[in-house]
Amino acid sequence: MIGFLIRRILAVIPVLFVVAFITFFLMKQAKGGPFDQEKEVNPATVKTLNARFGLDKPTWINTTAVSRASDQGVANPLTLTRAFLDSQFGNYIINAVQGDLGPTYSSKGTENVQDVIKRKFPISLRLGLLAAALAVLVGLPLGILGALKQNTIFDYISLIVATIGTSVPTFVTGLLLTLFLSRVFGVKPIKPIDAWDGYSTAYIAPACILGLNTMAYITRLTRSSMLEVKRQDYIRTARAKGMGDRVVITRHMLRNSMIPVVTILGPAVAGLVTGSFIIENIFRVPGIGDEFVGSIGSRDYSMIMGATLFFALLVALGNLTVDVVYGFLDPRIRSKS
Amino acid sequence: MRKRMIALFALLVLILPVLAACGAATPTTAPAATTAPTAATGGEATAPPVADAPTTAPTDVPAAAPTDAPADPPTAAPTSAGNVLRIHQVAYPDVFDPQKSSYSGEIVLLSQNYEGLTRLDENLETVPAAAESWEYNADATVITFTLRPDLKYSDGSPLTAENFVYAAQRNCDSATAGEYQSILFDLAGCADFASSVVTDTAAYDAAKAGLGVSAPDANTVVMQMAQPAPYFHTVASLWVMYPAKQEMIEKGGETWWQDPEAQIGNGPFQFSSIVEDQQIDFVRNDNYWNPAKLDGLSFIYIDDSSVALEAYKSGQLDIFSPDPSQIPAVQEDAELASLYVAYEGANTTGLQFNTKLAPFDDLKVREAFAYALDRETYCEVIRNADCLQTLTWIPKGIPGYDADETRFAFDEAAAKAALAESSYGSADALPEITMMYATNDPANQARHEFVANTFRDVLGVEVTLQGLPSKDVSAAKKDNATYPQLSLGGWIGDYPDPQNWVSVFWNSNATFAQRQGYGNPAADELMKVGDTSTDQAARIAAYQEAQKIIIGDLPIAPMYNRVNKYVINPRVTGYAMTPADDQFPGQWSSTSISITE
Amino acid sequence: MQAQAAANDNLVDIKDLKMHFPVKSNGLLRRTIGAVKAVDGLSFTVKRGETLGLVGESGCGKSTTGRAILQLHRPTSGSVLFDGQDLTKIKGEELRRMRRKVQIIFQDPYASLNPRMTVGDIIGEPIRVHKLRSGKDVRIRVEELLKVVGLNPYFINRYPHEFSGGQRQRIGIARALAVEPDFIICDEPVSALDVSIQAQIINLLQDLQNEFNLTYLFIAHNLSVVKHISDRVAVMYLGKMVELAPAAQLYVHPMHPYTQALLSAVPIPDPEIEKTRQRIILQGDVPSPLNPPSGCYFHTRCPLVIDKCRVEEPPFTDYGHGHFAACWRATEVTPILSEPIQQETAV
Amino acid sequence: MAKENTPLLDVRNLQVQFKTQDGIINAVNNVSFTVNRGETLGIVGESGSGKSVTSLAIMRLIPAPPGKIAGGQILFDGEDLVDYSEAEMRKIRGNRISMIFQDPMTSLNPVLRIGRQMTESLQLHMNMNAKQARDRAAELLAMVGIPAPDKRLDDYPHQFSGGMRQRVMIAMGLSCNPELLIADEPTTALDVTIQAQILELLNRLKDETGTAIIFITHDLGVVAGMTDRVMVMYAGRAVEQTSTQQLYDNPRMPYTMGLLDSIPRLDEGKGERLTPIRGLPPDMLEKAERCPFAPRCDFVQEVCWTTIPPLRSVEPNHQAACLFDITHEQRQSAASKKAAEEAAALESALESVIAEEHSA
Amino acid sequence: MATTSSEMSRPGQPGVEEFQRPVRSLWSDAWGRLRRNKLAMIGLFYIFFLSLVAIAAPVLAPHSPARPIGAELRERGAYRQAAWVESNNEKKTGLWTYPLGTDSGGGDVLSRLIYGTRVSLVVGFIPMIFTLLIGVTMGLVSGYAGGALDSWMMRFTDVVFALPDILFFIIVQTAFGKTTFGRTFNGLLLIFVSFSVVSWAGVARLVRGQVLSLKEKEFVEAAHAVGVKNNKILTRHILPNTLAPIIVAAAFIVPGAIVTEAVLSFLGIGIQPNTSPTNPFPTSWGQMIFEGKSGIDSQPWILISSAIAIASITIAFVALGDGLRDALDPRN
Repeated sequence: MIGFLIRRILAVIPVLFVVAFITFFLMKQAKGGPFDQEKEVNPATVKTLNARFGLDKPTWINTTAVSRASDQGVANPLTLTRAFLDSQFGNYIINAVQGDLGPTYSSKGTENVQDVIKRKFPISLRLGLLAAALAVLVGLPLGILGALKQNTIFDYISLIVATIGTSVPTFVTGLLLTLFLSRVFGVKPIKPIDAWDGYSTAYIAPACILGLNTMAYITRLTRSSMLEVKRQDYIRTARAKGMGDRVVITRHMLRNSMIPVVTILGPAVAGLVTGSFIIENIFRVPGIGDEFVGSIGSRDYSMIMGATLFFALLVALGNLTVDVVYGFLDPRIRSKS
Repeated sequence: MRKRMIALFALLVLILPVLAACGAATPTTAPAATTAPTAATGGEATAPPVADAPTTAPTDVPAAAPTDAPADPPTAAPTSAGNVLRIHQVAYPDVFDPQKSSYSGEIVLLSQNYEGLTRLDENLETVPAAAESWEYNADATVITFTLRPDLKYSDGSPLTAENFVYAAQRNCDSATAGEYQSILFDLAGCADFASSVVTDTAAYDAAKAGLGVSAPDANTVVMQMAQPAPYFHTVASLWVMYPAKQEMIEKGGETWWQDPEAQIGNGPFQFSSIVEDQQIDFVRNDNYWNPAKLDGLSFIYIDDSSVALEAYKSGQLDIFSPDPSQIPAVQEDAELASLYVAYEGANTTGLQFNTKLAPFDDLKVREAFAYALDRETYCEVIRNADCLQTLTWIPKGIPGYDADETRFAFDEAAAKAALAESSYGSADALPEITMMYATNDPANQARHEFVANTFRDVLGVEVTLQGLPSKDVSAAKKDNATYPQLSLGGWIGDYPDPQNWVSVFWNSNATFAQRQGYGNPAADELMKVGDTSTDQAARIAAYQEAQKIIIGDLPIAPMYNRVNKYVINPRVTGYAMTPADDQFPGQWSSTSISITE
Repeated sequence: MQAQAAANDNLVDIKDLKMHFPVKSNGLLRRTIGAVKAVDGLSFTVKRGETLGLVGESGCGKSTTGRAILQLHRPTSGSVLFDGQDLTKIKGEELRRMRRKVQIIFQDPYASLNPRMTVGDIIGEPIRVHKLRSGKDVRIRVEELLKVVGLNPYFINRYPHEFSGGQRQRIGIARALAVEPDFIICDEPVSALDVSIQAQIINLLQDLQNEFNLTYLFIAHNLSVVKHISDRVAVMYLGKMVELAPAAQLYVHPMHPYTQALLSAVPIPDPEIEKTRQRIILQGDVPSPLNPPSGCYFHTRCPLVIDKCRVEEPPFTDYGHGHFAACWRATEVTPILSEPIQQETAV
Repeated sequence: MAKENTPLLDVRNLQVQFKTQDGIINAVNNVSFTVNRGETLGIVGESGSGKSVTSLAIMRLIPAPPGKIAGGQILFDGEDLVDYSEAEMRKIRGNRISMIFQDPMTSLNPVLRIGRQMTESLQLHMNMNAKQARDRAAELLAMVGIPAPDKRLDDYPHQFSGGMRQRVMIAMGLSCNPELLIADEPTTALDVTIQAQILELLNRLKDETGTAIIFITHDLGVVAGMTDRVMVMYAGRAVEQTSTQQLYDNPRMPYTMGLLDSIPRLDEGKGERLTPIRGLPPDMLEKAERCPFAPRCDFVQEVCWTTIPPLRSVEPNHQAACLFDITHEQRQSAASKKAAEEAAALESALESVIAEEHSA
Repeated sequence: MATTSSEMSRPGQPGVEEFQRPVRSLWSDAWGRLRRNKLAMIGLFYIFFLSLVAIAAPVLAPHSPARPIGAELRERGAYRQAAWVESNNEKKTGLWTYPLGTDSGGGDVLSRLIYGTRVSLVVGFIPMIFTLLIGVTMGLVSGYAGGALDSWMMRFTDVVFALPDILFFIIVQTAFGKTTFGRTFNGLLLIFVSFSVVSWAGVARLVRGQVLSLKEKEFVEAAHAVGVKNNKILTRHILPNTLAPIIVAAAFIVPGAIVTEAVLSFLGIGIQPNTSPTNPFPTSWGQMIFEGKSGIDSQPWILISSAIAIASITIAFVALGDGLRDALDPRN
């Protein structure tokens, strides 16, 4: 298990590296730097700013630094490598490994990306976890009910909720909900400043909408997984032993049918805590997603890179957690790894 | 066995400590259970947010107490919302550091906290501020400011000429690299200092020493110009000259400005609380020489205008800036309509031609397009009257405004005639024309479609629209090679002097004019008179004359002035509206605003 | 094996065939920590026109042997001489050409037919691949083959799922016959079929063998079926061959205790015999092929085990009349079964 | 409770139907049989003959929908289980009637420890506490020959081999001392040496406990050694029922004869040609009023195509569902005729092939 | 051997009946099952209906999707309410000539909605085809080749999976939005490509899994055994058997792509407008949501109608996808 875990964790590193590379490459394709303003900025000023943020360095590799160093008689391969990597990308990666994601440009370098993440992510995290909790606490029972009362009104309700929930995009439901609330009840959720500290009612509406897709997905998956398990021989065995419905469901069916549900839960939760740009935008949640969308508009390279890497890492961690929980639920997996 | 059964739920429970850790970073309530978001902090929307905001310390750890302990700690906040003006703002500012800020949303904050040597009054005239008087030498190359006696910062510490020298130095310093460095380039040595290399210590120090600003005594600031600059007293009112305290900046590092206690100012108000993305509060600075009537100001950031409208309706805002799309809704509501004010702003937008590229290298083609612009319908219907049509460059309310300009008004026949007279002769002969615009505002598309449709219907010209993110548009417009054939663009004044409108933009050595391929020696001559003469009347006349030439040459077909538009709670009084009020009405004379119950 | 008849009598000659599947660790480096020795050093021959039965319990490597002979799995080592040519040494086009001569019939009549192809395409494919017929003749040939395996030629446009298990198995046989092979490996061809259908297929296979002069390697776990159809029977245990003998001989006089136990475990559909039969019930399960016991692999379950068995692997010895066994106490194994009812047909 | 003179189980005219897309399938059609105390009844039939459905019907475990018991009675110890409520049935299941299934790999819950799966019925039916149940479970495991039973109670099913799992299933089945054990193809998924172990175990336990057993299988060899009486099923119907010895010695239903003739026997020599039953297993959807075996029968006559033969007594304690009394001679001649027919058919099929090969 | 002849000679034999039955491939069976699924058929019918609407948009739309100018614009007014809504401003009161009101440029909302159908369908189907092409090829090659090639390809799909997709779309739009490539077909091409680049990985994994299991199937071994070449095995034996899950996946890719376009347009970086009245793709529902959101106070019907349009088309596709899964996988 330990070896397996370490291997999985190590596998994340090259993935993150390539993600960083791709993002960096794409951002370099975009015209317009972080210091392009509508009004003229003095070229000297831009130059200074570029130098401060290391944007005067070559993008990928710094061959001039290497040749300069070797001209100066530097032979230490480590130094030469460092000079070779004294590029925008190289420096970024080297700093990122040390946990420094660089200064954000939009703050004129006054704040580091990791600080922004530290400041804003808890809000997104709370929103995402609430949404996930909602998705699980509603989706599971709904799916179980649907499967147990197959072809009854419960089943149809659970199916309809699941189909609509999975198909209608959250931003549509979100927008329609805000529209509905404001038209019918005249409610426009403007939140007091501290509404987003800790948990508060402010999170209810966005979390409901955000969790809707996942909830529906869990409902569907739970339902089909329960139906699948219901057909299994060991359920027949349990019934043949005279076990009552409650025992059969709770002891024999639930855990088995949870296995596929857990598989999607990791990525889903990771997606919920990271993928809430649209919801954050609609409900004015001051989270990391909203920050990210803004940073793309302002060409804040380091913020974009940092957020992308951070999100990719979260997704990877989500999957890793699934692997662990998986083993917890299924003894066959546990003993294999 | 049962323990394992609930493994999943256990996992959820395990996540809670993580939440707790996150929650702990904020000083408010401990996190509630995941299922109980109702166990929340104070009820929403009941108390105005301003009431508890200043006492709720922001997440920033305050810097160590300043050595000269402030006499009036910023925690002494207004106790009731009653006398605090709550202003709706759309976008939270990136940075509000006097020598680094560049957006009006940033500047409006600084202008409440600080004051320059001079300031603009309600008529946008430059009047004494920290300096009680100033004097040019004969050729307007040296300007001497005399400060008011006994000026104090809000913490009671003295404000002297050195503080202004520091502001100028810091702005021109290449290490600062503020985006508005160049606005002080009339100051001798500023351009050199801004391009010096910090690591080259000797040259850097020399450049610093060469900066033409000095304080012969505590009450006098002398500025040496690189060339005549008879408008420089107006420049001295700008935010780049705001005297932020050197020790605070040096102590606080790059982020010093995020700490309200470091932003010790000399303006009518004083930062008291900064909550990022949410709200920024000010309290009255009682050390200001002209104390304000309000107890404080609250800038409340809501970028969803729809939400802001509801906030206004529920009494959480005193001043609301509607989005153009909301104007119909505001006008449909009898009460809101009566409180809605709209007045022209200090900005001009026109149809910008790239005169280096065919077909707009042909004046007749430009004329045809200028005549074809149905400015009135555009402003009235497409923009919901959030703009007023104009045919001239300098907007109303700014010295140099030319009310008599009537050339190129909407005239379909004239448009067709001009096109027929052009070297192309007909629409079919024209090369492909692309019009570029920024997509960030959803309404922009409809607006540009209207313009393009107009050209098609009036002139028979097919204009291709190219919508890009605003960053790409500004990047394209910055490069002579990629400057678009056709686009809507213009100028928002930095300071109310025609020099800022005419010379800065249209002089043949100005980058803006060069990008469009414009330059007219006759106009340049007139601008030179305006830029150097110390006779204000003569200056303005010269600029107006230059403006007539420029409009005739049509590098731009002026189209409209966007209005400043607000819904203002009737309890707010005493604000003087100026064209430069792009953040709230009366922003340049906030001391006179008061709130009546 | 040298004692066997002249070389050209042997259609297939397998020497020291090994098929090992590596097992990776779950540790950090994923080292190969061992190998499942599915087939571990088999040597035997199949004579022209005969049926060699191959029995053993699940996991003993009998199916892997069949696939290794066909080169569907490339053997780890050893040689497979077919008609004098070593199949393990050839590849590509040459191997494809050899495939005409060796065919296989699979166990699962549901998995062995492509559900998206019609019967005509399934049987016609090998004909087209080897260009045995062309154009319209392919269809004619397929219809003939359908008739040969006892299916109506009208079925040519049908899909496999429209058929019952027995019919599908006939389609599989027709496909194997399409290339006119010399040698067919029958991999448990009847074990998935209903009892009443099994006999139909067994008879069909026998008839086809007679008509087309086919040679079979008949792999099955059902001893009665193997014995019924085979001339000689080989018994495998944990990847190794433990006994090989003419069918009747093996039954009358098994020389390996495993064979003996196997024989005694097969139920006989006669209540009287069942009542009186003496049984050797083996204890425990088959050990893991990843970690086989030392010495003789069977020693953990053998009723005749002696100390020597635990340390030394018994050689596969010829005890005369083509009867081979790998047991230290082969000669001490005494028959516990009654004589077969009919013996005269035994080789 | 026990009524000495009634059979333990008396199934009368049982009918089970399944609804499918293509129509209603009569999976069990008018089947009657009895099981006496301590007796072993074999039910033999091919896949789809209704033998497993019959056993599930007794346990009232037919998945509904799509299936349902459409008629008949299941008298267990004189009480009709068809009328029982679900709660009453639960007191019977695993307690007085228990069941073991074909595939020990899938019949045990993969995520629960063996101990938990064994103790739950002990706690439910025998009112044991956890400790008692665990001790009893260990005893039971020892009884079915699982070494170190105490330790193995904490193992998961995947840690057991197939044979061991079936032992666990048997131990579970016997844990509450049932009066009737239904064994549904308990050895089909096992290797022959393991099958021998399991059969021996069942025989031993039957003697020790005196439990009546319904032994369901398709293997005529297994039936021969395990049962007292046999019922043969075909197409959802019981087609022959008699003592085991009688069935093998003197089958009276052509289907039974065909089955016995078509299986190769270990104790016969090579070369003897098998006599298969021709044709295909029946289409259960078919509704025709005829003998279901008629299309495959060697002795079919016109009347067979219009009449469903009832299960009639042909001898004392011997019922068969055939309209005729087939004699031994008829059977012999039919077999030889069939062999000839078969050979001729192949010959004709081959002629064209060989002819073409020659011309090619 | 006697079996066949005797089978044929007797009445009531299944063999005889089978000759009369039509040939039933797995596809025709699946279609039969799908036809019985009401929800899926409603979805299919709705999609068919929308396709007709898309094709016949110029005939159906009461007005031009392009915005008017001059007098016409003054008459229509911007942000005119939906027909049944009264307003104290005569210029805003709804008219039945503009059933769903007008947008910020005075354009008729209903006509735009009708034309928007085109983009949604095109944006749903074309990336689906791209995605399948890349994903199926990668999955087939990777699964069939195995070994080092397989593990490199799978590492690559790991990377694609790790890319946060919406972020990726945004970044790509920002990077290439202004180039010629980014502007082709009003920017639709870029949406197609970026969507396919991210979503192929799921298909590839699905196909690879299928191939891995099919590779072990006996009919593939049989094909090897009769000497069928590898490429033929892939195309004739493996590919047709992966089609069922691929079709199901395709049915779920389409709504995903539609939503992606809508989200991008909602963020203001989706398709680009083209005012020419002859342009086939003048507008999209996502763009209408984008505009509608800012006009929510003045003309809520822009938002409501386009949101409902998006919701209904995605529901239709998901219902169809569910139906296809049930139909193609009879186990469920």
